[in-house]
Amino acid sequence: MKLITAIIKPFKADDVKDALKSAGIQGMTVSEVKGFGRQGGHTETYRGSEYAIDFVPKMKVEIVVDDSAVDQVVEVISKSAATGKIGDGKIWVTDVSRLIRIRTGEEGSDAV
Amino acid sequence: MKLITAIIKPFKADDVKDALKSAGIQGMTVSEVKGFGRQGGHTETYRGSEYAIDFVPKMKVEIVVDDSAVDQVVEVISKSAATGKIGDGKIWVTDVSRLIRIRTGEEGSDAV
Amino acid sequence: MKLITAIIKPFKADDVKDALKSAGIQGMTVSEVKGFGRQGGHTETYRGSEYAIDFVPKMKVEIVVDDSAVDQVVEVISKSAATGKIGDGKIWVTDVSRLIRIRTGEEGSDAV
Amino acid sequence: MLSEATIESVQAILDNVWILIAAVLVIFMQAGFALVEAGLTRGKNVANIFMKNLMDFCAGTLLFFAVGYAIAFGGDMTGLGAYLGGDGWFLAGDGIFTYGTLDKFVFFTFQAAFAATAATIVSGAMAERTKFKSYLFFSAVISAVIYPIVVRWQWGGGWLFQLDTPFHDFAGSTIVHMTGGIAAAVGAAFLGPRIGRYGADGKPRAIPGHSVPFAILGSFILLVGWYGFNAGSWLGAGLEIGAIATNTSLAAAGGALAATITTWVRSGKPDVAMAGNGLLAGLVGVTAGAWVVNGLGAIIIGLVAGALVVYSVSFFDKVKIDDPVGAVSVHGVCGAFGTLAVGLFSSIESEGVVKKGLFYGGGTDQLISQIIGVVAVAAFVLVAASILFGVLKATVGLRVDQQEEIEGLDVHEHGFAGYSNAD
Amino acid sequence: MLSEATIESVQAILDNVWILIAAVLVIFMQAGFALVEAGLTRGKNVANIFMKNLMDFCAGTLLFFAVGYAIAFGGDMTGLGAYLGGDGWFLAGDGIFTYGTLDKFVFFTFQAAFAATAATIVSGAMAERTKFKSYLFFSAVISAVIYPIVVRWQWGGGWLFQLDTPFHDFAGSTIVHMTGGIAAAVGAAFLGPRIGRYGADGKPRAIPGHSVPFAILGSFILLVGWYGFNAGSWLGAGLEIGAIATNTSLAAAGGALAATITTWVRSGKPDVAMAGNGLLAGLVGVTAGAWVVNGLGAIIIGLVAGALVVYSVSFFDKVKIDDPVGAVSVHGVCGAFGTLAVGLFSSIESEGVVKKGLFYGGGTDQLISQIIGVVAVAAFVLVAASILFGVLKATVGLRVDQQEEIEGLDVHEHGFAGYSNAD
Amino acid sequence: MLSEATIESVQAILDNVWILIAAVLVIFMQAGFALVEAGLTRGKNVANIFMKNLMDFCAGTLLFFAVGYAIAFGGDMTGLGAYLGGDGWFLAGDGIFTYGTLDKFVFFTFQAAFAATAATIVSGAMAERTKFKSYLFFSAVISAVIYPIVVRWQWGGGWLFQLDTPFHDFAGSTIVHMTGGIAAAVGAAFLGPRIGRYGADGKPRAIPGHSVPFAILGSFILLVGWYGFNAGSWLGAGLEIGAIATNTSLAAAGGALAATITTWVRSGKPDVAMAGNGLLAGLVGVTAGAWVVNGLGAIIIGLVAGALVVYSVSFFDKVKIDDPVGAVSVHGVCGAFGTLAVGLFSSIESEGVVKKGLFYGGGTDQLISQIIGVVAVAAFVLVAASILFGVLKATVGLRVDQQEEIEGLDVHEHGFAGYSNAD
Ligand SMILES: Nc1ncnc2c1ncn2[C@@H]1O[C@H](COP(=O)(O)OP(=O)(O)O)[C@@H](O)[C@H]1O
Ligand SMILES: Nc1ncnc2c1ncn2[C@@H]1O[C@H](COP(=O)(O)OP(=O)(O)O)[C@@H](O)[C@H]1O
Ligand SMILES: Nc1ncnc2c1ncn2[C@@H]1O[C@H](COP(=O)(O)OP(=O)(O)O)[C@@H](O)[C@H]1O
Repeated sequence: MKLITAIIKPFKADDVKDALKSAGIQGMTVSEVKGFGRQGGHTETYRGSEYAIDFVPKMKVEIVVDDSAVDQVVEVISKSAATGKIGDGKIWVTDVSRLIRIRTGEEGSDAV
Repeated sequence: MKLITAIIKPFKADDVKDALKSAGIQGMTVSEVKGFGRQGGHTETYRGSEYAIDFVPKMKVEIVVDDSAVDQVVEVISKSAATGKIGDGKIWVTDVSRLIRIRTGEEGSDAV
Repeated sequence: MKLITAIIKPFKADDVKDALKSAGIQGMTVSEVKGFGRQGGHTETYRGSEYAIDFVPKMKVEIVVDDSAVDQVVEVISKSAATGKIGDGKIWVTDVSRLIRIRTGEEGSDAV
Repeated sequence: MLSEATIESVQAILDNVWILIAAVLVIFMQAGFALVEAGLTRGKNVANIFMKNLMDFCAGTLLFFAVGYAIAFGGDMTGLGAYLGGDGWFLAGDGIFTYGTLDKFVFFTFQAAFAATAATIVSGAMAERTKFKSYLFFSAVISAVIYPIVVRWQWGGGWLFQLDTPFHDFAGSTIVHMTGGIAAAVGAAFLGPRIGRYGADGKPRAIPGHSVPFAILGSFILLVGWYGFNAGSWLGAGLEIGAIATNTSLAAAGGALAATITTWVRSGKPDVAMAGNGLLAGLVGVTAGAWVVNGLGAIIIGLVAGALVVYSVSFFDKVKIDDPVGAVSVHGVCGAFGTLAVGLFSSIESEGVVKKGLFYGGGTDQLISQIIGVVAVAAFVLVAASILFGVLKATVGLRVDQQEEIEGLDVHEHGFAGYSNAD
Repeated sequence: MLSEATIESVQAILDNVWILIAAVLVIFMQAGFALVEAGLTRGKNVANIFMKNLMDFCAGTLLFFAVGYAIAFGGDMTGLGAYLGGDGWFLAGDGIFTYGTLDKFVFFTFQAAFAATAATIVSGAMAERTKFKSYLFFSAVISAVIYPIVVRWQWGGGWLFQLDTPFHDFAGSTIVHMTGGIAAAVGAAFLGPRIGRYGADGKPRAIPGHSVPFAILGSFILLVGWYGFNAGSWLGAGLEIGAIATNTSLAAAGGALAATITTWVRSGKPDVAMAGNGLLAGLVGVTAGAWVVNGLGAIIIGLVAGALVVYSVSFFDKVKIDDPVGAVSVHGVCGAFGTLAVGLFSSIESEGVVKKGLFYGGGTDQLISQIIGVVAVAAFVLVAASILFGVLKATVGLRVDQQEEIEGLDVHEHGFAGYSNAD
Repeated sequence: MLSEATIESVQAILDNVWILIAAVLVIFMQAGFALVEAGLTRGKNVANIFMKNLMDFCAGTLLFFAVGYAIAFGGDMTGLGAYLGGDGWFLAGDGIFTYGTLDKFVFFTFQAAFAATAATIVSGAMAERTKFKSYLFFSAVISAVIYPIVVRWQWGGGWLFQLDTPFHDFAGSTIVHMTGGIAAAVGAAFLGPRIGRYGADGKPRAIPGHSVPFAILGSFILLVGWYGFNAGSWLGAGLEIGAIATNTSLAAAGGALAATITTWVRSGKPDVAMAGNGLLAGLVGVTAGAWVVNGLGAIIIGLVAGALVVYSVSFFDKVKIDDPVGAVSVHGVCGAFGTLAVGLFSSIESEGVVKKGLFYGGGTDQLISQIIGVVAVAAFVLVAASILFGVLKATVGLRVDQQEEIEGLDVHEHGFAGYSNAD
């Protein structure tokens, strides 16, 4: 099994979710994160003093899938999250040695 | 070493923490996440218009442990997080090639 | 490629970011997490009743890098995040089988 | 001073003290409007919203002082004067108009607070997507020119006051609230809905406000201010303020209750934000008749307004006029309704001021005058606001660009976020 | 109007203006109660809490208008009339009772605001677990029947007023606050503690409120409103309001200070939320004697109340009456204390109104009457509230189900969250 | 009471009612100060900030009652009495001083609210790093001794009042605001800047406040309270309050507008938090001349103060006096400016009270007296505050330790966080 982690633009979250849904993905976990990268941040002025906001809000999407599904899921996310503008984000894939569904104790593919 | 990641119901967080504590786990990292899955969300009505809340609040628990401890920890989490109702969550395990304790620079098991 | 995950003290976040920047790291993702560990929490008194705060605020830093860069990055984080006091945090490293830049579809090192 | 005190001088001072206090209560309403608007919108625009309300007070005060007061109350009421005043710029000259025993500055303070209110009402409907610069310009024009002209027509002794049966709008359901509400509708229409407000299917999608506590706290503050708004509109200290205040309470309570029940029945759950709108709807509704209706009338007006606002909000959602706080429904629709209701529920006959309503044996005279007033003001504001927003859209532009709307007006218009969790 | 003005008419208008302003200040307290309750509870229930307070105002206004006023003040005071009024339903008829020079509508507006307060007090103790429907029903009954009956007994000229040495409760430490506080205790007891409020060991576990700023802002607003509550209870405009206001300030300050010091000594740190409770405790405490005690008495009452509330909160925690905001301690316990304190600290002798207290050479007459009043009201409210809550529990049910309590009342009772960070 | 009513008695009661209401408005300002300070600072210190403001009210009330009033107004004004009063401790004795027709308790309530204000101003500048204990001590001393002495010099009939051309400070630009502002500067200087306020390069780094809505809501509340502050300073009910209120509105509007434009021009965007400061700057500026300037003068004073505050904030940033809320600039700098402006813009000549200003043909007499007053008060407060803070720093210590400052004062000073998202 593989864990696919994607960092995307927050306002794209709904599109990505919908795309994954229609691609048959039945589960995912998302969280709010902050990103630092080429996109850069911006400087704000507060009461006359400047301060730099280096981190931009991003959304992190985590999906555990069967090895067979990885390419398709990566594909789907890339498409649905892309705006073509800098800062679209990254997707990375890591190995998962075990997956358990807490409710049933099922393991592996059955637990997805 | 392994990284055990669990997605659980927020109101179960304390139970899981206590169970892990008494199982001898000395450290963990938790964060608030949102989950999408079989449990499904709900629709809310605001000023006459409906809107769907697809994501339900979940808690993410991350624990790095020695390979030897994995089964026990998974066991403990499964037990303490289970309600038997849909949405109890997942546990997945990934390989950790290195673990360092920042304060001391200790590595591997000593760093846990 | 490798994913380096570091749990650090929040008020050290800026130092770590700056250190990584000057070490040539061009991207990272951070998020607010809560940590449980040796550092322990504290008990607060609210309206006469006590309650234990077991979790302390921490910052999670995630960086995907080429295998070659791992040691240096770990080094940099350890240095910049250390206060010598208990609770400085952990760093762990996991394998990444694929990394994609959404905007361009670039893979691997080019995507960093 | 005491040495030469007379019964009349003491009464006069009492009149002035009371109206000044009422004015302060109305000024407090600015905070209420800001909170309601902020509560029903998203956190990324909260600073912009408070800024707009702050500027409404500034523009309302300075411009109503400079020109608004003169347009509304200055000069004689004949000829063009029936439509437009023109004396007492900058409140200069002691000969300028003031009401009864009121010191001109007390009367001004009270009236200026009303002017700021009219402007602020619009802010809510245009929230989360309007360029600050354009809003500022609009706010200035409405409190300097548009609102004062409407005031002139009745409170300023103009043509609506000069009708055989004068148009009766005691505290401004039409003159203040509907004026603001119509301008709000025009503004929202010119702007178009917020990004994401309507699904691909064209169905409205809710954009929940970021803080119900702000919205209801603001509603409570508006309720408190409204006692100054209505009872202060007696423009003096008299026993009548008791009945006016009671009517205000009853209509407000009726409005909140009706909105609660209506949403409960419609969607299965009592909607808190709507209950707040209902409270305001009841208040707007009773504002025109606060003095002339009796307790029963006030309750009925409140109940109807409270139910009306719920359906009205859904209606404007359907026709794609995106009004984040329901300003058009609360102030526009219920303002018109409340004004017409005077023609039905007026229980007082007062020579040259107001006749009894249809339900109290007064026939249709008052109702007809009410219709004339509502239609005339609505038409004027519709035209004036359309021209104003049209010009703004064609020149400075009304709406912020897409990225700014998505990331929030606070950072882009004002340089930093309204909420920060910086360490 | 000016033409026929007399010294008496001006004084009468002044009386009415002042009491109307005082009424507005008391109405403002609704916002304060909502903020304190919301601040000391969790964010997932914040909308429900504001909704309850809004409904308290609605019920208080409409039902006190319909029946409450008649029960409290209507008809003659002999026979059954000493316990229950029955004239002036809907404030109809001009012959109905009003106080002194006050227009009946002004007197009503002031009294209705008090009725809403009594209901609102209960809301806090029942927070975070009560079915909205049941709360609504309860709120209606207390402001329509229970509270008016208590008012009847003293302010309405009933049997407590008819005692040889009349029971003295100037602005309502017992009549308003203890009434609310006792009902609050009954409600909390019937409901049982919130999930997680007590550990497996049975020890109380704190459930921290989500916003201290809300809690203290609310306390400030209550302080402001309290000047209307106490000084307005003179029910006219006189120089006496100065001393009443000063006593109010001193007791409030003493209460906050004592609570601060007490928590500081007890737990090593000055507890902010408790300091806010202390402020209110001092205010509740001095409400009964606001007119009859002197500055020193007010300070002592405030200090004692402020310390008392800290221990009282811990006591109710121990006996497992889960009162999230401390309403039982602040209003119930300190209300009773403040009323009894009149029997000790009264420094005024006024024929047929009040005697000097024990510490001022007045003997025990007043103290005894105070005890009678406190016990009688406490007993009545205890019984009435128990029946009411008993019936509700047996029928509609008082408490939401477990899942709802865990996920929050906002989403389940009202359809959406009180806070949203939706984009 | 009515029976023996006379025109004078009614007027006297009217005076007292008005001033009591004004006092309540000023007390409400405490909530405004708390909100502004909290909004412009970080969430981890929010409970501490509300606690400080609550304690300011307690200390201000109790200590001004015990000693402050006597120092400010007691005893005769000759000899040492021109600098320090000493009669009427605890307001005891009926012979003690009060103003005109005011009941001593009404006068006290009004004055005590002012004393609390002076203390509260300092809180903002010392926010986020001051030990609660030390703050408490400071707050007690300023409202018990330092502020009353300053009051004595003018309002108490002391030497500044006895100048041939009396120093004129109608409602306290210098006596209240500059006194607070100077003490604030001293406190901030003794404390040193917050951790992270200045970069390694020594350049100021912004520490954004956690809630703009709090900051502006607080500013609105301060605006509302200011009408009591200024118009109440007439210390009676008269027609003059109208012009005073109008000047207050105009200066406030001018101040907010000028600050908005200034920041807009300087940094390309209209700064919301600064606009709020500008509103207050205009209010502080017009406080001294609220009665003697005309509308034009009020607008100019407001505009200048609004621009001044922006540059002043940057100046204090540069000299490393870290004032999180701009209290030194708003109250200190604009307080001094507003006081001097009386010497320029006074348009009224009143024997033994005030002369016309330089721009109104009154020559330099008034201006010179204004300079004397500002310099004398500034010098006195500078010395007194330096001694006080010096002693505190050397003994209890002024500043919390580093870890506490980083983790927040709420948890360390008060035992729990101001915001909690506990389930
Ligand atoms: N090496 C990295 N490790 C982890 N996250 C990264 C890394 N580089 C970028 N990111 C994440 O991806 C986001 C987008 O990257 P950025 O370089 O800004 O634009 P792009 O995705 O177009 O290259 C960043 O905000 C950050 O959250
Ligand atoms: N494939 C997945 N990858 C990552 N997280 C998942 C995945 N499937 C489910 N989850 C997480 O687990 C939670 C529970 O899953 P769900 O399907 O709702 O119920 P159950 O755990 O009983 O199968 C989800 O809310 C989501 O956070
Ligand atoms: N086994 C673990 N797995 C995941 N995170 C851990 C683990 N142990 C500690 N942590 C994280 O590291 C933080 C610091 O650890 P702690 O034991 O408190 O101090 P130290 O880092 O000095 O050993 C914890 O707050 C927690 O967030």
